[in-house]
Amino acid sequence: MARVTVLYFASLRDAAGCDSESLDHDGDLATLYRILRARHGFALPIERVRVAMDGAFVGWGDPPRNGAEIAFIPPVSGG
Amino acid sequence: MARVTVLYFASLRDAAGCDSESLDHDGDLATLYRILRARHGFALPIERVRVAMDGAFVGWGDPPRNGAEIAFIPPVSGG
Amino acid sequence: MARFAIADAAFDIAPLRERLLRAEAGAYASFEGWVRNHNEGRAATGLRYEAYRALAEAEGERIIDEALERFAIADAACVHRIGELAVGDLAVWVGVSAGHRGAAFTACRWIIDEVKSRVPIWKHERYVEGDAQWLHPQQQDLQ
Amino acid sequence: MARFAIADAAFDIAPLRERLLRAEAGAYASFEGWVRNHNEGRAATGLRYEAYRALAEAEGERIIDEALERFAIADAACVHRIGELAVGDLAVWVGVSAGHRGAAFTACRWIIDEVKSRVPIWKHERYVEGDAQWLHPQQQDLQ
Repeated sequence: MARVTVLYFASLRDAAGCDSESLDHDGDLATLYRILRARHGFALPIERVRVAMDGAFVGWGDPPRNGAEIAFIPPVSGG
Repeated sequence: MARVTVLYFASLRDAAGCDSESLDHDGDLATLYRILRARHGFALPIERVRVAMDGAFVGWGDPPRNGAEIAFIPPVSGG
Repeated sequence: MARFAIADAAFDIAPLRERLLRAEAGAYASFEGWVRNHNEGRAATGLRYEAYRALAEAEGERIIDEALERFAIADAACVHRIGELAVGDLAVWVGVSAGHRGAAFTACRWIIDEVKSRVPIWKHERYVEGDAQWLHPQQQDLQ
Repeated sequence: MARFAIADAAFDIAPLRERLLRAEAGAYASFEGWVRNHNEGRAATGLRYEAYRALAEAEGERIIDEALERFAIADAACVHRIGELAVGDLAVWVGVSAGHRGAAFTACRWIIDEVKSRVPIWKHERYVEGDAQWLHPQQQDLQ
């Protein structure tokens, strides 16, 4: 069980209704996204989202570290 | 027989020792270049030079118009 | 000095370009992205860019480092705006200096392509009809 | 207003770039050629550019006109210096605005390539050893 802070951006933040939330999670990052997608009704399937932990991109199969800052990265549109 | 003014640029001007000269010429522009190349010792063979008449590129086979301004254009090196 | 930066207000290009000048560099290529009055057939009035700033800065810096390794260039830099932008505003700038123009052009194009596809920045576009949306393009829409 | 110009003194890029801005253009690519401190292995101290001005202006204008026909761009311009230049001085500038970046980059590269191969401008290069020469490159040296 890890205590994590999840950051939301762009359409994910609009759907979640908040910039970030803290929660306890047991499992990998893919499971975390699926749980939060169901809870907040995110339109984006996991295949279109990347995930970062503590400021660096990581794999969906990684488990979150305790105290980690997790960010779900929807498709980017800078430039 | 046409009276023409010939303009020299870059290494052609250095070789000719002047910016321009006026002369009478009977024949096409290729013949004119060959005569002036022999007279001034231009290093560049005609294959590496283009020719312009009155501000527009023309062919070597063209005859000069009377009163025309002829420019021999050595390989360019702008940019 | 960071070569990639996020700017939350309008910025001057001149001093950024100045830092790329080199006595041994004969070529400089730059790219600017400006806010257009339309996108994908809809008339737009402006937009807002949002970034995950820490990761955007780290990822942007990695892109410039990779460009310096991949291409025969002297230096490169990129600045991307966030916040509210109006039509005609400068959204992103890329500058590259190099010994020769081929590498300058290729690296400049590569950097803007990578920034658009990798850096966590999102565009929220407003339309003349009054609605707005976040753009989350498919990878193949990016070119 | 001419889109191609010969400048016999240093010129400002900012107002030239400004004229290319369009509400419908999201992309701007530019190129600058700077005087380097070396060329083909020799240390250079500076150079002089000379033009056949009337023909250079006409040929430069034709190049821009051709670019506007060939590529999906909004506008384009080019200015080339003549006279005495020192290392680091701006020798040539090209700017292109377009709806999308692909066309902006391609047209910008095409214009500078055409200018270098077609416009009657010649470079007289001075070297640290004190000698100088006119550059008359073979066509294949231009790339």
